[in-house]
Amino acid sequence: MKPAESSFADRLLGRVRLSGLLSLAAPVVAILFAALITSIVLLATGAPPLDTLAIMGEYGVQPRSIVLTLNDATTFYLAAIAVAIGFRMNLFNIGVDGQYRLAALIAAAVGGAVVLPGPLHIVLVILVAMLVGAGWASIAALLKVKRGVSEVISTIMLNAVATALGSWLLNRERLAVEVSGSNNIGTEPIAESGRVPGLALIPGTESKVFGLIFLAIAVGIGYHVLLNRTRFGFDLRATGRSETAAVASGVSVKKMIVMAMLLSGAAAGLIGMPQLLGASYSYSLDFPTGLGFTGIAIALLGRNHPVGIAFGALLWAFLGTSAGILQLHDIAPEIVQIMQGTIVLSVIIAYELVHRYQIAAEQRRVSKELASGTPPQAEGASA
Amino acid sequence: MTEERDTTAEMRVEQVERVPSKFRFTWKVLLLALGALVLLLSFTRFVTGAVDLTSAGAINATVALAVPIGLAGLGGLWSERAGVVNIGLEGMMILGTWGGAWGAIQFGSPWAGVLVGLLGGAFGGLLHAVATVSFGVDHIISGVAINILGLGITQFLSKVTFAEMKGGGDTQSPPVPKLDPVSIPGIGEPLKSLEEQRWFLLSDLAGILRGLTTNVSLVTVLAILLVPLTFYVLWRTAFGLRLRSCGERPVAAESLGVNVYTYKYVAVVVSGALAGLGGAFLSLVASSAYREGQTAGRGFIGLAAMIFGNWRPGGLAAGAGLFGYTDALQLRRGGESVHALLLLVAVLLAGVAVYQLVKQSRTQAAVFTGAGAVIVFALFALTDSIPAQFTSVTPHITTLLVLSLAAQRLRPPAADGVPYRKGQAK
Amino acid sequence: MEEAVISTSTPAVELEGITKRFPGVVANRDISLSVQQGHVHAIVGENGAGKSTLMKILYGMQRPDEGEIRVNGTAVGFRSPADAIGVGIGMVHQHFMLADNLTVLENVILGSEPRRAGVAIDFGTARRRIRQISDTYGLGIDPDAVVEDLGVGARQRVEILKVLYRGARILILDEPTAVLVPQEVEELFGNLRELVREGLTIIFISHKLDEVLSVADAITVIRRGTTVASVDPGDVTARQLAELMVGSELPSPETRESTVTDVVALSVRDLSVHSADERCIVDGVSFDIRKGEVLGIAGVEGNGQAELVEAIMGMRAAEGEIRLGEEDISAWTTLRRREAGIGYIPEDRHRHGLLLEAPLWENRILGHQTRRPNVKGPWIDRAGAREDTRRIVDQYDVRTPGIDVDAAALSGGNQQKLIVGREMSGDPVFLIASHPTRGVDVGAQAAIWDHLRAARAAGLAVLLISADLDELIGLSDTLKVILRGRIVADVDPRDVTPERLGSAMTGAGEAA
Amino acid sequence: GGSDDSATTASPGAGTGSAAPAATGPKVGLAYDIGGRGDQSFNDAAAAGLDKAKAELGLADTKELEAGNGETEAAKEERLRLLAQGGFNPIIAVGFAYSGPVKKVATEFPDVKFAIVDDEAAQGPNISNLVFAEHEGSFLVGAAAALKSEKNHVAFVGGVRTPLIDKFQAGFTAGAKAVKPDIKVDADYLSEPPDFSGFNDPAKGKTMAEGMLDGGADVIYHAAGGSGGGVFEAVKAANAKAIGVDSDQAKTAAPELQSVIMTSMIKKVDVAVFEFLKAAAAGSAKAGPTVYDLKAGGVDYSTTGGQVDDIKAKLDEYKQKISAGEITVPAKTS
Ligand SMILES: Nc1ncnc2c1ncn2[C@@H]1O[C@H](COP(=O)(O)OP(=O)(O)OP(=O)(O)O)[C@@H](O)[C@H]1O
Ligand SMILES: Nc1ncnc2c1ncn2[C@@H]1O[C@H](COP(=O)(O)OP(=O)(O)OP(=O)(O)O)[C@@H](O)[C@H]1O
Ligand SMILES: [Mg+2]
Ligand SMILES: [Mg+2]
Repeated sequence: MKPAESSFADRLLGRVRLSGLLSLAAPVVAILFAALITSIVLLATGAPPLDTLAIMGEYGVQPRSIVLTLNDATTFYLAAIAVAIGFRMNLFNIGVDGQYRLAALIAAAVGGAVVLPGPLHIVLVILVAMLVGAGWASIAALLKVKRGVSEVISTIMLNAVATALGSWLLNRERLAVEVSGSNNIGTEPIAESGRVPGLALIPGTESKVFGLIFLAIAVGIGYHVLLNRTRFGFDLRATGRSETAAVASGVSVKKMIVMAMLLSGAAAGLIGMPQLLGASYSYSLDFPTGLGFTGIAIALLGRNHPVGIAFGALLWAFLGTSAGILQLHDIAPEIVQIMQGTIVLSVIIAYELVHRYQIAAEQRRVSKELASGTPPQAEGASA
Repeated sequence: MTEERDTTAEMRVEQVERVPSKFRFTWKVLLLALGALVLLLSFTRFVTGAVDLTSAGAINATVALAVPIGLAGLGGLWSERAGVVNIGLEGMMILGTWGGAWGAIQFGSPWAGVLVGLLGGAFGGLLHAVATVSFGVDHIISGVAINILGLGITQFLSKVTFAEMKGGGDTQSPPVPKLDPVSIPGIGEPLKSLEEQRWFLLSDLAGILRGLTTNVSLVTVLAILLVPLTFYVLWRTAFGLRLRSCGERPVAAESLGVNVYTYKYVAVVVSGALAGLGGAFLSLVASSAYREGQTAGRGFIGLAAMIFGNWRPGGLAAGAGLFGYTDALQLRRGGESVHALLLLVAVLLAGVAVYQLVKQSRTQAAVFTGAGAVIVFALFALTDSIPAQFTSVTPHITTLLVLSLAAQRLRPPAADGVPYRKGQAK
Repeated sequence: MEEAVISTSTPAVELEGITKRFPGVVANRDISLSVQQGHVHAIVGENGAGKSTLMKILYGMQRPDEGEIRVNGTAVGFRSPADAIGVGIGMVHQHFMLADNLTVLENVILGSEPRRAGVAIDFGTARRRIRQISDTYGLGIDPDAVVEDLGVGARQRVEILKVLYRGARILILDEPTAVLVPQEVEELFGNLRELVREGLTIIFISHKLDEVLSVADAITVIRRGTTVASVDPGDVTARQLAELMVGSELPSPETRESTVTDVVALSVRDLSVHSADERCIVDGVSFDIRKGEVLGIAGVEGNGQAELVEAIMGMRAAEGEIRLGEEDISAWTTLRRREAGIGYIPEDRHRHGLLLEAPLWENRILGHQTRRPNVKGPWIDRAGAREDTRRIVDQYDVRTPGIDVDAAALSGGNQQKLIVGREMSGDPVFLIASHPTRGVDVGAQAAIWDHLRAARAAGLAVLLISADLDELIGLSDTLKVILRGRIVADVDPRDVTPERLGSAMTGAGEAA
Repeated sequence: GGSDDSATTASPGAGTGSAAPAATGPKVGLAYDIGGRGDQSFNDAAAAGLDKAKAELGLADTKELEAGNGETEAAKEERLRLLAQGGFNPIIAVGFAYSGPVKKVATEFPDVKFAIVDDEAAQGPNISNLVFAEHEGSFLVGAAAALKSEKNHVAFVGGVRTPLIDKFQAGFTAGAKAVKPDIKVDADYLSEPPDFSGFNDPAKGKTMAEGMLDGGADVIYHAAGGSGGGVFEAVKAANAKAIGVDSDQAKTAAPELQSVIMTSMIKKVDVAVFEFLKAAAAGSAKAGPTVYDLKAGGVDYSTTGGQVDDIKAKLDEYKQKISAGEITVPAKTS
């Protein structure tokens, strides 16, 4: 029998039931710790830590920065959800990166090639992106269920293949059009009808929040409902928790692998949409890259929980945005990356420490009850 | 319905049975396989005229490209054999590239660079060990964090070191002192003339031999020696047995008085050091300066090579070699060589199809594989070259192809990635 | 045991005032125990009484919160098992402590490797010593076998070999017989007697009280973490011992009147299962189970029982025909079979029965995720599932603080009761019960038997597989013996003894 | 849209520090693409132009900001905005990726002068486009390669397959073929976009160059940024010849490699930047494209080391013909 490594997977999957103040303690401790490490690095290079953090904070709350943060967070959120769907089933989809790039490219080309009435045009582009993302992910899924190829390897390899395919497609003879005088190359810009107007949500700036922020919110809700309220989600989580038990309960694991991978890929397809339909309108060489990997970090930071991921995405985006101001003050913006890495590590360490503290507290409680003569419970009655 | 039931059942067989293949990989089998491979390459080279398939240059480049991947893979092997998943190899490798260049410049010696690179990677490993072993943090989270940190730290350090040096900048170091490559004396020239005869098999052998014996860096030799050394240490020593037992069943090790934490720590730090060495190789041997982004995902590829090699040193060396070889071919004369590889793949697929039909009586599989062979052959016959964009992914596609052909019997250490805490045994 | 060595003055092991707390539970409370040299000292107690914890403390794997340990008269403070091994203590754990992927040799020498030049393992010496010990005690162990390929009996012997290899003088055996058939148990006891004759001291834990009585020189009873009695095996009966343990009567698995009807619920014809390497694991098995009938399958573990069950559940590819009532279900998915009314109490509850990291109410859904009250259409019906989980907890006496705790937090017995309750609530027409009471204490065992009997009386057809031959004989209406994947004998449970059944299972004797 | 008044005071003594004491000139902002100062490529060239301006024009203040990996256009816009709000004027954006952002931000700050390097798609009354005829310069070094090749076989290593690098390849091939129509020209790229690692992977540059050398090429031209170092190493080991790019690499490359660089295709980003700053300081910055082609001296070949002295006449003749429009160099390979 395998020893029951009980609560740990819990903590990984973000299902820790930390109570009351303690649940707040973990992230606060973590952020303080990350700030401490960052301060040490800053001090070592002669930059005043408090001032630096103050600069970042001050800049971060300006209306325009808030818009930037929200927009980046929208994209990050979708990326993290795409990754998290796989994680919940113990599928490590490193291929989100390739999936969204290919999806954005093809969706952009389709969007640029047609003109449809407003909402229809947008829906078409988004559908194409989801289909392409899911289609690309399905290769890894099929390789896994048919040939037993680990999705870790296959998605790493498929990312590279997606790059090659994208490069081949993004060519004048195929999906790309030339912009005269530009050294860039991209797809035909999507017509007005296919664009999603920004929202003037934040007062005090002209910058607009991506209209598709609502798509991200909807995806988050959908993710939550699908996983926690549906049979399908139950099967998916069951498979993630114990494949053998899932099989015995009648779940077809292969089907679940394919479904989860397809869903993850479809969600990956959405990653590029806010940018494409809300800002770039065309997929070109400077379309943002590497979001799949950012998604992994944020999914882990948010412990695969839709709300946790939202916080993770906002924090990540905030740090990224405020990196911009640091350069203006001659502080190396790389410090932000060090901060991000430290936060990921320390958040999870803090959770662990808080958890251990709880156990110790529980133990003390039992001892005390014992001393005061309360009859002990025979069965393990830990709450 | 029937279909679905079948697949579920198959899945179970794969999951539950996990029969250790009784097929033993002996020296004889290995040599036979290598011989067959050379013969096949030689045949393909002879038919297509793609001389680079077995040229000394390609083999030499193969080794150079395979070494950093292999070292990262070895790093992964050490760590995962002790039960700690190491997705932070890329970050540790990045620390190695920076450390390699900085050490070499600072102390004026490439060997000092190798050492500092090693230490840089080991530092990343230590961080990973602290997080995963002492704090019980999930291995993947920690690994991801280390990848981010590795990049951030080196960027930052470059800014405060290399940027100040002449010829350096924020994103690159000045040129580093180099190690001169070595050759086995006296055999290069004769082999070269033999190779140039373009005789079937003989010239190919000469090319391969020359590629392996001339113009090789001592660090490369060291890296290659690390493969058998790793095997020896992990499979033939008491230390190695204990280390592996921590990856298979840590509670069993604990119950016999093995200090699991210590072994995990050692394994993960060594893992980082090996990845760091791979990084140092990149900045010191494969090129002559540190550049930001120099690792270009090799840490991940190393991880893939390790899985490919079934968590064994020989297998991972084969994986790294395959990747290095195909990468060398596509980089050197992509259009021609990769096109020739199509023929090789067609022959290989046909062989597999025959094997499936005759030895395994899997008619359906054989038909599929056979059809694949025909398609690849048609592709070979009907085209002159591969679109340039696609040659760059030859190694990746080859890896996928090999993995999907080889019946999957991959078996990670049983407790790989499972957090362990002392005294939790039931 | 008659020929017990007369104890010398100092006890081999003395535990005094040992207390150990876990979060929410006091596993050991002020336990004292004295074990004489050369004795087989049995420790008995309900599940969760704290036996294993006490032994782990003695072996240095857990540190006591309070109390003192003396070995051969000297006080010791173990920081790790290495210290305990150092003073000659060896332990065979309740759950196997073996790495499946490693060879027997590697598992045995781990931590005490013979070396050449201080580094390299001296495989030759190791192999020789293992063979030698194996031969001396008749363990029949091949040092180069991979543990994964071994059956449970062989694994148990490897565990003992591990201890002997380290030259232990004090052996702790935590439920070593739980997975063994009578013949294997007999062999093991033979080995133990051999060891005692050589002056070793053995501490032995078991739930099988007749075994305890037959092998022990002294018995200590633990209840709820404290020692409640120390008795002489000559002075008590199994029944009295059980009462000491739980304060209740020893239940019996016997089924009196037959409820067998003549309606066939499940019919299996020529069922064969092949392994990946083409070996035939289940070989042309045929049988019928009627409504109200319990069909028992007896067999040494690893003779195809597990595969047979998995084939019937549709978890494993198989040839042959399986009919449930009128329907041929051979091609159905596991899910469809379950929906058609097959219940499944799996042999390994942790692997196949539970999501350990999910709350009880989600575990209630498992295997029934297409049926009311768990779901409404594609939606999970949380309220319904929770409500029904409460019902199961009440009805099946699952001892738990609530239905929101993770299944992992329950003791094994309570986990098993939850599974039984769940599988019974799908209104099954046919139930597979694989080792339904394995590792479960006497109280829970009786409850599970009662449930099985009640369901049988209500017309349920049951396929029962168990290593506990008393249970098998007592509950079954019909008994079949499986050997190397084939049904080799039909046995009448009314006039067979465990011993005769045991020899039929090993292929040694001919049963009725 | 704001203007100079919302300026937050930039910290004094900023970074590289303004050398000229006469802090009377303008405050200049420079926004780099990924890599930034010290990339020994075109970012560095822009930095050199800025440094020269600092020394000669007495700039009040300078600020250099750098792009992050895989960032969005919005981030680039914000960078430009921060500079504009900080009172920097003029502002130079280095790299075509700034095309959209410059266009957008320039309309928000009509009083600020912007320049963008390598792009003429972003046009506006306050935008100067500093573009180069890389293909013309590449033509010259292509011709030089053909003239120097003994095996009638030359090669081109591109960093990443983008339209910009394609321009280099097109010019190089045309130049070589102009000299010897039957010459063999190999060309390949190290990575495919959006994987830009091809600009930073000397190990792969070396391997590719070795393959080309083994295949018979004896002169190799690279447009592969940081991977070029690997190309030079391979060329040195094979005793062949290399051609540098962007700056005079016979001066900037690692000392032991300088000797293999027979010439470099110089793209005078520094000159363009300096000239723009000078004009801006004088209030005469011209909006719209300024094409730095051969005729304008914006691209050229270098003669450091004297290895092309013997063919200089021939090359200058081509230069002459291109400048006069007698030869039109293709800017694309296909
Ligand atoms: N590592 C642990 N952490 C928390 N509680 C534990 C731990 N180990 C045991 N316990 C608790 O201590 C009590 C005693 O457990 P122990 O394993 O000693 O029982 P046992 O007498 O061996 O039972 P069984 O007969 O089932 O093996 C149990 O109630 C269990 O809940
Ligand atoms: N690693 C652990 N972490 C926390 N609690 C644990 C752990 N291991 C065991 N426990 C506790 O042990 C109990 C379950 O363990 P176990 O199954 O050994 O108990 P048991 O009493 O021996 O059960 P059974 O009687 O069925 O054998 C629970 O009360 C659980 O809280
Ligand atoms: Mg137990
Ligand atoms: Mg126990």
